[in-house]
Amino acid sequence: MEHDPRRYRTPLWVDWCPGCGNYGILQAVTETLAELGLPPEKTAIVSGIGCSGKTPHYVYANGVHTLHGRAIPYATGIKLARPELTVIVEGGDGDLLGIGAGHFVALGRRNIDLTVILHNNQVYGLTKGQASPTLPYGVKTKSLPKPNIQDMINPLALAIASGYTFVARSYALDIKHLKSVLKEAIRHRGAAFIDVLQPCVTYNNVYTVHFYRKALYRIEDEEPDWDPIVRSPDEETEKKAAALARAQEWGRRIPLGIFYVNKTRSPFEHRIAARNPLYAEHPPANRLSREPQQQPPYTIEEVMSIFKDRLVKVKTRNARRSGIPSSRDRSPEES
Amino acid sequence: MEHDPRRYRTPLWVDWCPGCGNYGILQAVTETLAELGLPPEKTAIVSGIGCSGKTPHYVYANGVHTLHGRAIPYATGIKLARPELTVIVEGGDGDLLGIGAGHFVALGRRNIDLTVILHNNQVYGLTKGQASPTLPYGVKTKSLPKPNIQDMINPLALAIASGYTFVARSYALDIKHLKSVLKEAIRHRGAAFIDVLQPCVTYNNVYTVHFYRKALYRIEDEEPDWDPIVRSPDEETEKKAAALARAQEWGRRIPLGIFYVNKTRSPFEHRIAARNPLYAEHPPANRLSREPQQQPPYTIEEVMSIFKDRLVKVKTRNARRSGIPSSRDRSPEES
Amino acid sequence: MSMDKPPPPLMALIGGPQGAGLETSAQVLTVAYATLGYRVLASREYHSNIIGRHSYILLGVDPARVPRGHRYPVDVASFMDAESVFTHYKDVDRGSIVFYDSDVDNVSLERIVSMETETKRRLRRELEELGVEPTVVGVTKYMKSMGVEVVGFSYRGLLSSLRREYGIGYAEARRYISMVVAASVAKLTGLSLEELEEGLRYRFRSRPALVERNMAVARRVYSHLGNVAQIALPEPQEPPDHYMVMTGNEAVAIGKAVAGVGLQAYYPITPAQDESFYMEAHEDQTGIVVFQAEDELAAIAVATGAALTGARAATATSGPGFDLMIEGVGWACINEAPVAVTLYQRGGPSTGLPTRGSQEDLLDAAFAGHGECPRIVVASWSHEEALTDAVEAQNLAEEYQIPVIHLLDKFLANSVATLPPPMTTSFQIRRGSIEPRPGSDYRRFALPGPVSPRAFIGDAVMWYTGDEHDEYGHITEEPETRIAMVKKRFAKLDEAARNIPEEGVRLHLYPEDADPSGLDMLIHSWGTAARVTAEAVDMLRRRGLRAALVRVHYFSPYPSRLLSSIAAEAHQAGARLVNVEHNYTAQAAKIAAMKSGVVFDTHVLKYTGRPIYIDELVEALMAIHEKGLKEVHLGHGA
Amino acid sequence: MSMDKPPPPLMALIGGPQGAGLETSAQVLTVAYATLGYRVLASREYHSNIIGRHSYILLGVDPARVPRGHRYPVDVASFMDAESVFTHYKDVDRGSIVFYDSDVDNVSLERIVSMETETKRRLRRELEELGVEPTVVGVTKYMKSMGVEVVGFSYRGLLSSLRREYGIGYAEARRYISMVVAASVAKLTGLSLEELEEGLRYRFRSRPALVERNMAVARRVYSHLGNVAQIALPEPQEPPDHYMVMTGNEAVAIGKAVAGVGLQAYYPITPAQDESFYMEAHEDQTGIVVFQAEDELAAIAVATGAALTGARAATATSGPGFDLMIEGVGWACINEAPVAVTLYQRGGPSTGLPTRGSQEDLLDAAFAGHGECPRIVVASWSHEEALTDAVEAQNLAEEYQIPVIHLLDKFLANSVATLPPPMTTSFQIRRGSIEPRPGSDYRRFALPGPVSPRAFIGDAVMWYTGDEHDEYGHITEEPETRIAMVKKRFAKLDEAARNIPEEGVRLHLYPEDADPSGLDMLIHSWGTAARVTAEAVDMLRRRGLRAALVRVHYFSPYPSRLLSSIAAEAHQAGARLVNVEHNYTAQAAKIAAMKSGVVFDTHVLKYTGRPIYIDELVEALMAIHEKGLKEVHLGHGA
Ligand SMILES: Cc1ncc(C[n+]2csc(CCOP(=O)(O)OP(=O)(O)O)c2C)c(N)n1
Ligand SMILES: Cc1ncc(C[n+]2csc(CCOP(=O)(O)OP(=O)(O)O)c2C)c(N)n1
Ligand code: SF4
Ligand code: SF4
Ligand SMILES: [Mg+2]
Ligand SMILES: [Mg+2]
Repeated sequence: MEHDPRRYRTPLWVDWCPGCGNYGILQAVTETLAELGLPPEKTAIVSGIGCSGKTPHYVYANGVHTLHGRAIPYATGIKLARPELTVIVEGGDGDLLGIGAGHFVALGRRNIDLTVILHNNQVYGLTKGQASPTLPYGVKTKSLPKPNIQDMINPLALAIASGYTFVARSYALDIKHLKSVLKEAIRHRGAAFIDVLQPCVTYNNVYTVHFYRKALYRIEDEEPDWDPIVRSPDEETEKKAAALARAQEWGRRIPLGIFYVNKTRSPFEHRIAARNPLYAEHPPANRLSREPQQQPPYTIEEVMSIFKDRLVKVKTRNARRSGIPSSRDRSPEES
Repeated sequence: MEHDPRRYRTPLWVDWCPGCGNYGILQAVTETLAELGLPPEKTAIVSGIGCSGKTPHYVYANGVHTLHGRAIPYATGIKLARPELTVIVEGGDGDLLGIGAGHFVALGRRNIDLTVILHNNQVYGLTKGQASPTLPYGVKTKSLPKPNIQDMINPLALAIASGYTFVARSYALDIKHLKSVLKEAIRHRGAAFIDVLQPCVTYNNVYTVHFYRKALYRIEDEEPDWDPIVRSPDEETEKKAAALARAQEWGRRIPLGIFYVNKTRSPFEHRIAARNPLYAEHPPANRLSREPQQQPPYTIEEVMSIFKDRLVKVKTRNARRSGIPSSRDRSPEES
Repeated sequence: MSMDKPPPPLMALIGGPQGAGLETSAQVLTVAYATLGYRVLASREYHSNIIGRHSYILLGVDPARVPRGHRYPVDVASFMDAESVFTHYKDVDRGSIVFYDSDVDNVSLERIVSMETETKRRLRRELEELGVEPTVVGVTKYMKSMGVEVVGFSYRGLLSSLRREYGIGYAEARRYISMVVAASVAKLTGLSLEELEEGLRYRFRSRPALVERNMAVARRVYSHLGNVAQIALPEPQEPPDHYMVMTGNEAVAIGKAVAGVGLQAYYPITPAQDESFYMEAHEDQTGIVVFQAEDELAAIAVATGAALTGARAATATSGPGFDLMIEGVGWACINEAPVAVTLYQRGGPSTGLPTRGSQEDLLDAAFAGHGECPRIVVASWSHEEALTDAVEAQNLAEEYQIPVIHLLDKFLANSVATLPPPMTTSFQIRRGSIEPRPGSDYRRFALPGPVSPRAFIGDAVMWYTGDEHDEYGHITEEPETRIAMVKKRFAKLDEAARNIPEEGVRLHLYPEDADPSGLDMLIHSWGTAARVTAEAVDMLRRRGLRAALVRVHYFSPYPSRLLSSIAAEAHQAGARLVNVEHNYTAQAAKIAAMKSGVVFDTHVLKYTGRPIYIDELVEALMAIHEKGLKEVHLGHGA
Repeated sequence: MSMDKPPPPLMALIGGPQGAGLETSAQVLTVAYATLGYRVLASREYHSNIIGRHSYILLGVDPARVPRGHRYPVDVASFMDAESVFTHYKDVDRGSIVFYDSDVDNVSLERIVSMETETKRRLRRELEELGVEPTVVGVTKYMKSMGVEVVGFSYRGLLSSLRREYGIGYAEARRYISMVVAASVAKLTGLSLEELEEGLRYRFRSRPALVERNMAVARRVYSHLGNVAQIALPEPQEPPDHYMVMTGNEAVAIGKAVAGVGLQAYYPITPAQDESFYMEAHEDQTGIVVFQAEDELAAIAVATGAALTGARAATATSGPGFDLMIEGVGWACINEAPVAVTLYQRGGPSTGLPTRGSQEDLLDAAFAGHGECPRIVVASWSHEEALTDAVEAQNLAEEYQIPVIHLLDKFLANSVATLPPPMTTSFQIRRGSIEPRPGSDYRRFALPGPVSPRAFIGDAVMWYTGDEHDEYGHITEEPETRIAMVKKRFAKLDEAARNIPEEGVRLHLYPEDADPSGLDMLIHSWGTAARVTAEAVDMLRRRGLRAALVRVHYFSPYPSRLLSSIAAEAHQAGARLVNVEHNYTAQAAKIAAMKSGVVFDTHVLKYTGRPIYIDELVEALMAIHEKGLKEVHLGHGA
């Protein structure tokens, strides 16, 4: 494995608008993959639909550009079937928190080992700049005919309430910060979420580079002994509350950093393994071999044994009369 | 209008299991409608699919039994089209927080004046007792082959994070408490949410009447000066944090009561009215008359005026040459 | 029994309120018959609620083969409650035996609160027309007057002695009612107590104490029925050593295990859910990951994601869930992802009749989804085929890298049949073209296709997108590539059509050796309706009518050529072309017209959610033959 | 121009990168022509990205009627950049005039980064075969050699003088390129500066300062082109006083306003979204509530909920969104809720070609959804009809209490046409049966139907459920009621079929007075493909081929009777039956076979996402006529 970041870029022309914040996220992602030395074939970038949704095509790793809102379930299937993979979800704010909000919430509940990167530009970029669920009430971007009449979703609060065990915020143009958070997120075993503030130069003239330059600060700069990590279950309530309180801040000042990490909850893959003893060694992707033609995994006897709860031994009246041992002696449960 | 609670029950046989908590919720709802004197024809009960989904059929008021997970959007359409109505959503935990979680979150963002009652029995009742999103990790009800491997969603935290402006919890068998909370919720102008703990006698042998009898307490009993109401915007962060902290409690002790009320955010209907001057007087339901045959709402001149941004006055070369006044004198914007 | 009383030779009906143990009764009986070597088909009708509404099970018992359907009147009926008596009084006739609770004799129709208003209204009208008093005793009298043997038994008497004897409460005692019902049917069909006990020991294999108590109940029933004439069952023919007694849901679950499925993602919905529950219950032995998704949008996505890594992946649902999956089916289609959807049809539209059956989703399965999405559509007609098709669905999905819709219905899903254990040696796992060593220039969608060698995420690097794409999987809008990719995707169906024979695979003629040019009637059908039709064909033939069934098994790739040649031959010979389906719009006939130009313009249709019964079907077909009717709508079944 | 060079008499093409102002150019030109009284059809092709990929617009200008399609070669082409030159060099021919940026002369094909790899590969191959150097200058030389007049203009020169003059930056100066393009086409087609200015003043009516600056640019272009020969446009015929210059999206939006729609719920998706945006922009004047839902599952539910209160309610989407709506369509169906879905077809399957057009969603619109769900399906073929059908969709939805799917496509949605303002006096609002004074025993689903008098939530008490239900809307599973309700719902289509004439409404014959028994060729088509076909029919007739078009307007209720009688007559007279569609599987022909037994077995198909062009269609039809081809796939268009 070379650790050359260019190795993680495909030669495709990137068709985002010049100046788009997505370029920063793309750079941070490819450099992080390189620095972590993640083999491209063991890595999958899964996206929904939107400007952000095109990211996988620009990364030299497995790329799965799915349906609007459904990146998380596709990523779930990939990860559960082949738990050795590093799976990263990239989605827009409309994609993950609008049409995909149900899946976003469900992932929190499961704590699957995925890293979810929110390209948060407060608009539906690809469909020409409508308000997304993260645009605050009363804001009018240049793409809107009138000010937004919906309140904003706070992605961090929603992630914490949903059960994500790693919750952070970074900024598309602060590549160093984004990379460091991203590394932590990928290393974290469980559902990790990063809210990445991403300027959209074409439609969002409110949350601009200029705006963010003034508003952003790092939590640690304000609260030097900030420790978001839950190390034992009894710390959970308090740390969650602190994280939620900090997450409320949105306006003239916007905090960046890691808000909440819970290391006490087991990732879903472990939970499956605990109840499915074959999972660890034979995850779904490896249940069959790569041979084009093969035998079924079970013999007829194995089928009869596995599904013995449906097995009935026949003992006809003739047999009974002729004194052949009653099936009582070999009940299904014993066979 | 008679205020006789029986007036709000239909003569149908209720086909819930004997002992089901839903009977309590049904009683509380019908009595509340009676006590508030809400005219049945001006009231709509909207449900999803599940045992809980059958509620509308038992209430003598408009009943709309919709699709699994979609009660909130149907209720939204009804309310926006006819804002004078009182619209109540009843849904199961699978319905509202599983398949319908995206709509649940979206309603918070909009603060539409709906009252959402969660029939929280921690299982998918109608489909025979699978774990719902509110069943805690590790719990095994009698309907499950193995303990639950998903974490629970905290409905209160999710509602608060999503932006609901009235958030409470009550208990299906404490009809007095439920009625009092329900009245507040209906009176509240904005998105109101009540998590109603509802024993399912058939599938859930963990969260039983017996369990709840011991675990439930009222917030005010523990914290007599509990005041969940945000009366000015600057109280919001603090009250929200307090509500979220209290909402975390789930286990041997479970709080009931009103967790959070925000009176400073305007309901969606007002926001529409603010940008659509015809809304208050001519909401969608009243734009046409009840006449089977009628004229279109606009004359040709009105169409030309409303859509004048697409109007072009023809001025042929002949006309130009013959000196007829140039269309410059009557540009579309002036017409 | 009249000469042409159709097989199966024994038909029993047991009825009672939902949640009162009817399934236990049926299981005990089914296993008892199976242990003796009989083939059984047991089908359940139930309401979409949990407890209290009326429910009933029809059991067909046959010495030679699994019954292909049910018929009325039944030979034996055993009822738990008054509602059952009212509901089924017309399902018995001269020679039938009815067993019921004599304590409810005085219950009137009006007092049955759990009965639907509409049903009550219909029954009130019927009884009035017959001049029958609307009470249980009135109805039993009527039955007797029709030649039915009616036997009462005091359930209350039994219950109070059980409460005394075991020191148990009323609710617990009531659980033994299911045994009363089972024992009554067993006794009336000639099973010895010991033979009945086989069923009980299967049922309560983990709680042997219950066997004893239930046997005590059975003995009470047996002695009460000591003098009643029994219905004699012919000896079973060549029974196997073992049966597997399974529902259609379970047959599919076992098929998926045999096929090597690694992950099943689902969201619960009637009547699909039991398949996933059954898989989940065996997770620790099969290793299959059974994943309960948050909705069906997610279920298909999770399954498809898994498929991209090389897992065999599946999902199962019914109509409403399929609606939500269809965008995902389109994604799988353009991405040539092998994913199999098991679609159990129930009564629609919308929530419709959620616990009743239908064949209403065929056009949906074939054409839903925007854009043009080639897919394979296969419809099973029996439990055995449900299992083999579940295996084949996985094979076809991987061989052609295409979504496969496996159509079943509630009738199959929720009915229990006795099958020989699946001969796994006769199954093959065919994974299609796999790239053994994908290089760094691997092209997932290498042209011209139709099947590009597959590599898996985790073994190589590749791209997938719902957009039209180039060979690598990167988005393109170039017209030339677009044309090539559309053709590549549709060529899969052409190739499948070349490889999968029409005769005997995509299309079945029954009897197999029927000569289309010597027919009075060619009947077109599919799925469980076709299976009942096969039975009807036998009966019509016994009556001298030269009938044959043409059964469509694959709706895509469609057996156009063979169907049109058979139909043309039959038509030319003057045969009537008749279509039998469980829907209102004759969907399979529409596809026949569309895909092979064959017009079946005489229809037997049913859409009440209850199965098509052999007797009503035979009657309809005879009426068509004799009176030239063009359309008959069936309605039997409570 | 050759004798049979088809109308429209003027065809212009303008090309450049997305986001560079091409739509401004087109709007300025369209309004300028319209002001003079010409009819215009302007169609845009663009990629699914925001900025930078190649995009182009075809403008057809006609003195007598709105062009029914576009054709190649174009008469005038004006290009913003080098990519356009490469992309369109084959779209011009002898007699055409090309205007381009002479500063890009040395740009080579390889340097165009925004061009798709596949397209570049194709062009490289083409140029190599022609022996043309792959640079702009090489290509312009080639064009000249073919008899094209090629005029270069230094954009850089213009831009630097603008920057100097106005003290503006490079990016701002570049915005004036759109004016260069507009002015070049205007000048080459004989518009005076003053005439061009009409378009500019419309475009910048709220920013008059921009008009002046743009006119300065126009003057530079005009003077540069002083000597180039112009294409003369015939005088416009009987122009109206006003045109409304609108897209198909806007036509539907205006239609909905005229129909009295009260609420439109939508979720943004190409190419549907502009309809809702346009409605939203006029919300304060119409009072229509335009509601941006969180997804399409919600959009249809919100619209349906609104409909239950008596509002006229609508939604608009394209394929992927329709997939998500289909469960809601089923709910509306069983609840007899009037809801109209405007479905704009784009290239599929899945995300497919999201900004390109198709006719791929017909079978989906007709058959998607589980269970059996009667619906009305109507497909518009022109802007004018898009508007009237939008009104009619609302009327039919309420008259029959049924969901209506209004099918359009991206070609119609995103193209601009000049229409007379809609004569609202010719429209009628028909709300169907309304219960004036619903009592306390009101039955929303009173039998026998098919249309029960409607009351609204807020005026009375009623129940709705997705389950099968009784007359009150309460759940029932009683077979008799089930049968009555299924029949009630389907009787709506029978009634609609009785009331809506086949001739001239559900089906159109073109020319209207064509005699089916005197034809060489009967061509079956629908939607925008049919509109292009009408143009082709005129041309074929001019060439002496007796052709006629049969255009299906309503796919449900289907004009079975009339279609089969016309087809039979034509067939008998020896006419060839040909089908023209913008899809791969000939969907409308499949429906014709299914619903009227008519087999169109010769097909002209296109599925590249680009519109069917008049010239390629005429050529294909001639080839079919002359060589007896059975299937022609069209591929023209960059
Ligand atoms: C089912 C469905 N509905 C709608 C769309 C249209 N659509 C494409 S991208 C998009 C929104 C993109 O917004 P966001 O997720 O914020 O991504 P961004 O473009 O801002 O990165 C929408 C609505 C779609 N592709 N599929
Ligand atoms: C699209 C769809 N998927 C699945 C179902 C099946 N279904 C009906 S009710 C239900 C879950 C009910 O659980 P919950 O919402 O908690 O309600 P409860 O029965 O517990 O009141 C499900 C999965 C459905 N009706 N529609
Ligand atoms: S529209 Fe916005 S988000 Fe999309 S590519 Fe352009 S700048 Fe980026
Ligand atoms: S299954 Fe549970 S929730 Fe449903 S009716 Fe029975 S007790 Fe109530
Ligand atoms: Mg966005
Ligand atoms: Mg529940």
